[in-house]
Amino acid sequence: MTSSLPPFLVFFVGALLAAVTRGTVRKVLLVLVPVAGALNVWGVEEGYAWQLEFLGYVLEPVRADRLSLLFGYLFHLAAFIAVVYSLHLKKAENATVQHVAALVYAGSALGAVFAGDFISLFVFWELLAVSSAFLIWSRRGPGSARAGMRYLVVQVVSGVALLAGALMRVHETGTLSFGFVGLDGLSGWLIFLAIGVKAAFPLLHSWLIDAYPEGTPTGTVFLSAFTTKVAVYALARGFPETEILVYAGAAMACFPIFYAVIENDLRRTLAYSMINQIGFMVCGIGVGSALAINGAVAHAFNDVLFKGLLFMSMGAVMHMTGKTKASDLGGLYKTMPFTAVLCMIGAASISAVPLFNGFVSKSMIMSALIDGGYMWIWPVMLFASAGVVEHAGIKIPFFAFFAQDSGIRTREPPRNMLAAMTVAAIACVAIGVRPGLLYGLLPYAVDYHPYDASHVLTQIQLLAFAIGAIVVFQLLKIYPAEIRAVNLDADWFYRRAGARLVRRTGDAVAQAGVALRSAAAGVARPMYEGAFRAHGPHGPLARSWPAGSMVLWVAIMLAAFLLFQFL
Amino acid sequence: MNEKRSPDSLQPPEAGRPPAQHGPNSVPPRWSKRILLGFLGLCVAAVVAGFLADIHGEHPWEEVPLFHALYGFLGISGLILVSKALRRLVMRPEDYYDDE
Amino acid sequence: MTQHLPVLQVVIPLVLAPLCVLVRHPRAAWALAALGSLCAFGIALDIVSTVLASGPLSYDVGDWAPPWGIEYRIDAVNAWILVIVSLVSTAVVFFARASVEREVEASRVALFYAAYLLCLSGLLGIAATGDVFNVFVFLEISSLSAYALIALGQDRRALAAAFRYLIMGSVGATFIVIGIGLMYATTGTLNMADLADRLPGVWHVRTIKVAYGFLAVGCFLKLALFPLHLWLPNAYTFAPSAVTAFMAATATKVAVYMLLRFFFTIFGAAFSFDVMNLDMVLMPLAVAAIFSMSFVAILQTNVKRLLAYSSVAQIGYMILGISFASVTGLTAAVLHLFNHALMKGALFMALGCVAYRIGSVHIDAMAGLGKRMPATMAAFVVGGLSLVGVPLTVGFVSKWYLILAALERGWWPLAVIVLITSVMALAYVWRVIEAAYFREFPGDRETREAPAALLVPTWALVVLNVYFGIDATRTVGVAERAAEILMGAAP
Amino acid sequence: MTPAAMLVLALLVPVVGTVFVLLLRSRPNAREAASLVSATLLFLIVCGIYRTVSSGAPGGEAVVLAEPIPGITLSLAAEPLGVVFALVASFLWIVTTLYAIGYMRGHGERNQTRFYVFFAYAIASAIGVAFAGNLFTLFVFYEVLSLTTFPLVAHAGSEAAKRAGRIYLGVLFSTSIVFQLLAIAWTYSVAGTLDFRPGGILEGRWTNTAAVPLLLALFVFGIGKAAVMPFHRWLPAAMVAPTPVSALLHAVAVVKAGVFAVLKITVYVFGLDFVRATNASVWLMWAAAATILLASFVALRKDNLKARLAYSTVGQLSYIVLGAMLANSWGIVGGGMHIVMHAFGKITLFFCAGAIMVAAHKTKVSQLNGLGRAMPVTFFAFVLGALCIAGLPPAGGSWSKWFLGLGALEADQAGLLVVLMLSSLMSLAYLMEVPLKGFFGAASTAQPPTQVREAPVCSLVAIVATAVACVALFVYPEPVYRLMAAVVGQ
Repeated sequence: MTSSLPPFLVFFVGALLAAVTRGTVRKVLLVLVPVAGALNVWGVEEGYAWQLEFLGYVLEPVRADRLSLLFGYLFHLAAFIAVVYSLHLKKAENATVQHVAALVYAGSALGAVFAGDFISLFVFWELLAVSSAFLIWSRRGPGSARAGMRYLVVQVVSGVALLAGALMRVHETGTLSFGFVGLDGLSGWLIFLAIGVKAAFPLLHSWLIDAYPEGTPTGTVFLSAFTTKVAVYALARGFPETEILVYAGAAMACFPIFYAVIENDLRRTLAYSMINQIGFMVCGIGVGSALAINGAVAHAFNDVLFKGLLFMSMGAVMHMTGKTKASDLGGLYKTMPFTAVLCMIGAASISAVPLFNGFVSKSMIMSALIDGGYMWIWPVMLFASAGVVEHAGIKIPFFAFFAQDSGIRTREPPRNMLAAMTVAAIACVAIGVRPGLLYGLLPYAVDYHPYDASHVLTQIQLLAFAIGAIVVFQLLKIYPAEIRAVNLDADWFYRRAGARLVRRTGDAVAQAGVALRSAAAGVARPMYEGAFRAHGPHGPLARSWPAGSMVLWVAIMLAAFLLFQFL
Repeated sequence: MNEKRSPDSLQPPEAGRPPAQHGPNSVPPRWSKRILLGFLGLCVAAVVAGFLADIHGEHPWEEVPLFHALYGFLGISGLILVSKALRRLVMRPEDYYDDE
Repeated sequence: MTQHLPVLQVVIPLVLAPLCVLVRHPRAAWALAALGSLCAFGIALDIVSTVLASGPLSYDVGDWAPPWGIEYRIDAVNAWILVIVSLVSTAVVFFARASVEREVEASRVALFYAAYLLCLSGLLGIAATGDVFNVFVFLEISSLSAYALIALGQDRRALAAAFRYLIMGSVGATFIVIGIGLMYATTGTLNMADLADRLPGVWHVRTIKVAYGFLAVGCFLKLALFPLHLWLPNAYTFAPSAVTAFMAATATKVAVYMLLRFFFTIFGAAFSFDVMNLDMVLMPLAVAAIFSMSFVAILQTNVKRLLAYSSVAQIGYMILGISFASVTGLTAAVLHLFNHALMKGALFMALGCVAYRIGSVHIDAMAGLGKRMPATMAAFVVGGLSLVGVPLTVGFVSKWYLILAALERGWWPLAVIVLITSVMALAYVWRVIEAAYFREFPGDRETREAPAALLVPTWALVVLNVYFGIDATRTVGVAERAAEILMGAAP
Repeated sequence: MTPAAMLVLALLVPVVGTVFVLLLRSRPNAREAASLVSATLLFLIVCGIYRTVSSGAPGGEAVVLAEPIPGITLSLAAEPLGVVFALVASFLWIVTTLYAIGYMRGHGERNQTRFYVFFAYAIASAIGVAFAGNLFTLFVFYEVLSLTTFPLVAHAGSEAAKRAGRIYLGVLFSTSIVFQLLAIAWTYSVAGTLDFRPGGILEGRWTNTAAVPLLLALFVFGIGKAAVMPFHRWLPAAMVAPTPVSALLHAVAVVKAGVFAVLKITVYVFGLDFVRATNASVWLMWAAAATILLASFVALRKDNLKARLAYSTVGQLSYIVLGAMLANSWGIVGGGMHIVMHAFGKITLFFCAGAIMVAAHKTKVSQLNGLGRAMPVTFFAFVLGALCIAGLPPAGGSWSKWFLGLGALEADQAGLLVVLMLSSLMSLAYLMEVPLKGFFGAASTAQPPTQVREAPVCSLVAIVATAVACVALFVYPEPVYRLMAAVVGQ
């Protein structure tokens, strides 16, 4: 299939055009880009590769196999939904910057999943970072500016780690090809670290918590779709069956749910939820069996849909009310019923309610855990999936749309937002009802049937009683209240400790410079002054001497010379 | 930013008060009661169905009767309690980072 | 006729000098002086080409064969000095016509040129002669006329300066004659070649060592080696511009030549360095001169005085080159004799142009001159850069050899010192450049470019500065030849 | 035209151009046209030289202009590394002239004729440095470059400008005279020649190689224009100059002449094998690395935009020095490519800083809030420039960093890789703050940015041109790479 364009190119060209067009033309163009891209990538066959010679290397900017193609389809779908969702943007919302950045961002994500070598991967990896930062900055607040900057720096840390790892790898092995990497050697660990940052591994995760809630309502939808999924893809490609991933994934699935319970900002709650979901994927990749990998990528696919849907619904709330905090919201179902329903579809999906798409992929991972013999991880993940119900399944829709009436009366969001959410919701349900749609695309042949009675029933029991616990706690009024506060997380290390360290080091360097200069001056000045006393206009060496003393000097000189010779 | 930009007049009247526990009072009590009852029914149905159907566990713990129901209930209870405790450790005023 | 050239060169100015007094007319006197200089220059060029082509010349005055008669013996070393002196003299004399008219009373102009010719004659004589007593005679001729020239300066302080110069010069000359006397007493000859033959036999005699000491100190005084330079700054500062240019470019150079002649040809490098440890004396003094005087120069505000101190420092470079006691070191020293004459001649003449127009050479008075007197200041800039040792000027060539000589001996700290003092030279030159180009002209005075009569000779030297900086093959060739002769490596 | 004639012509064109600039001084438009024409001509000539060199024709015969000292000639020769530098300098001269027209007029600067004249002289000297056939010639043009840029640095004529000018000349001349000239003389006394030769001229001529590190250090520090700490003060001081000067000279011609000289000396005087065999450069790598980090820290704390860019330049120059000191093919390739990449990135940044000064009269980063919406082109160009400096796609800086990283690994100095990566991060942090404030910062109430327009169109064209070049160099860095690969003989 040589007639295909590189998938990223469609988006980059689209971005260029979006920068120079306005109004309806641009809207049409924006919608056409993912559609055209999808048609293009649909024509790409497995095994297709585009190679070129560059700087003495043979690069492979496009290499298609089942894994990358799956992510390729997914990203087109995600881009389509998110683009439609953001069609309403106006000039005051930095529409041009947002549209252009979003298309570049989506294109870079496509580039990354089709990249066949480390140089190409690095390029798209960094482009992802740079373009996405604009989606945060575009919100134009002091908070978002700083958060965006922190985000960018962390992302670039990931980028330079990848670069360093790639450099070492090419230096050690002479090959640039991006395939299985594994954890042997420093280069492997560096690449692992790079992907880990983007995948929000525990302690490397806080950029996500910090930055996503600061993005624009529309921008965060893009953000939620691409960066972490590229990381999941890269893990699946480079580190399948790496045991440490199982534990990392378990940790990722568990710790955020505690934070999610007490987080007031609903978009931040979703960000925690996101880490929790990625935890499932990472865990699956760590298990590494065909079933597990299938489950992980299927879950990534589904996560893009339902997490996108949830972010979209919260974005709609934010767009209409300007608020995202649980303590500020409530009772919106009265004026935003459609949004509320769509949000609940998303909540059901993420909670893995049967007939919704979360169920069909998450259960694959759970089964794979047992098949893989991770008997102690399975209950942990089970706990985590129950926890999802708590914060994403109940908390999000409940506090935004029901709960205590905040008194806010608003309208449904713009039609394009509703349309986008509807598309996502339909996809969630469609996959939930007909899992074969998704299974057919997975990298390995699927022989898995989620819908057997035992499975469905246990899942319903788990969910129902988990919700029951919440209900009980609510009724007993010991459920933790929504409080306006921030919760310390790993970002403290760079927002507080790191920032102080950099500031102080900078000042220390500057002061050291000054001190050094003044020390040098302290040494030089007395020397200069001494020399000046002797050599200055009135110093003995520059004065006009009377003839007598000159003659005396001559005599001394002669005496000295003779003495010197005779001694 | 948006929070800051919006004038105080848009804040709900409750916002000024110290954070109180939310009551689900945006839904009329009649409806909330019905919903709760419906939910209770679902729980019971799930338990009953669980006994009726042939539940073949993959994990040894699944041999325990009503394992999933218990695990869900206890897990979430624990989750909520631990989170409450976590608050003591990590909660800071909203403007904690504003002096950067 | 051509075999008489060595003596004619000295005699022509000597004869023309009284004529100047007789004609009394300023222009006529100038014409005579110009004639004398041109003749000397022409002869010098002829001599140097002869010497380079066919070896040393010897001329017996009055056909009295040496060692009884006076011999003029010219090899590459003093041929070179003759060229330097007569070249500078020619440039200065053309410069002097306008400059002296401005700075010296009309009634004294003829006397000025008489003294000038005498001085020239004396300097040429020192260089040309092969007889040590004759050296003393010419030294006195040149010195006495120099005192007179300096005393002609406008400023009343010129008299005092000339007086002090007279005392110091006389002390120096006396030391030299004492030294000569002691040598004569020991060896019974005054002919240089003869002395060179006989001295190795009497090395152990104390008298010779004493003679050496007197000669050394006398030469140091005449060449203004630190710390015996104290007469120089005032003499240069207060003398008429033309005189300063002439003296700075020639008098000290000839004194250096005397030193070379006495210590290398007559006593021999082996005696000077192995027995008398001359290098141990010269090197510290040279370093002190370079450093200390460069520093003094940086802090001067009178540019003429600034350059005077710079001259003392530059003499330090030559002495440093000598102290290396190697062919390369001597090459550097001999090169610098010539190169420094070119640069200092050009600089002092440029200052003469400034003095001609604005009457002052104070650094503040020169503010903004870059626009008012562009040609003059451009000349100053090129001369200054040459002084610093910027590549493609003559200054670089001599410094290059000096550094090579230092490295060759492994004395790299001396190379560093040469370089550091170059930066110091840049500092004092730059002060003038900055004042001239980057400060506003005071503006209340109507100031024009200096007349062509001054500019042409100035630029002639400037061009030479650059020419011999771009193509130093010839100068280096001569200097190497001279160095080899002095070290005894070549006849 | 023979290659030799082209070399001489390249040197002459800017100089002859100044004659026309002077003649046309009363007619600004014609005067600027003269500048532009000579710039374009020069670029075409250099392109011609590039074609000869890249076609592999033996252009190695040096043109001897003079022989000041027997055995030491003033000569020109074209080799790939010099072509890289000359191409950059000559191309950016065109762009900068265009920019300067807008800037100098927009800013109402005085003495514009003098400005263009000395600008041309500076370019001529840079070309001389690029095509220097031996160390002596390099030194000569290096010094001429210092000298001809002084009037540009002190252009404003104020006390502050003159003081800065004194620091500028003081540091550059002191280091070059005391260290560099000493090193040259030393080299001559050891090798007996000063010619640049592939493989170097020093190998096999030392009885005791313990002094080689010292000689190399004398060169590295003696080339003050490379601004390795502690001899970097002149560079921030020179920022008093008008922005086009800062842009071309202190981002491209002057500073690059320095690092270019370091590269050239490492390759053609020492020879890479010799440097490696004597371990001469190991501590210098770390001196360069320290400069990279320290300069970045200082830049982080500078509020004045041009000062920030100046310190950024200090750090970036040490990338190239580092590349040279790595003394392997990759390091040299990376260093050479970084000459180009940094040139385009930094000139874009300076252009933007100047545009902001002209259009909005702002000099401090903290004053830029909201300006980006009034000057979107300028600030977007700044983003691209910043990416280029930080070494991020889609800007050319990525590739030079790649090769420098490989070089560091090749030299078994993984620690340097860390330095390079840290520096990337820091440069990103201190540079991105500018567009961030510009685009997304809240506008100050004192001067609504709505009154601000983009800089004059001439300047804007220049800004766009260099910014686009940053991206173009990302997509198509092959010519630069090939030239540099030829330098190291691959």
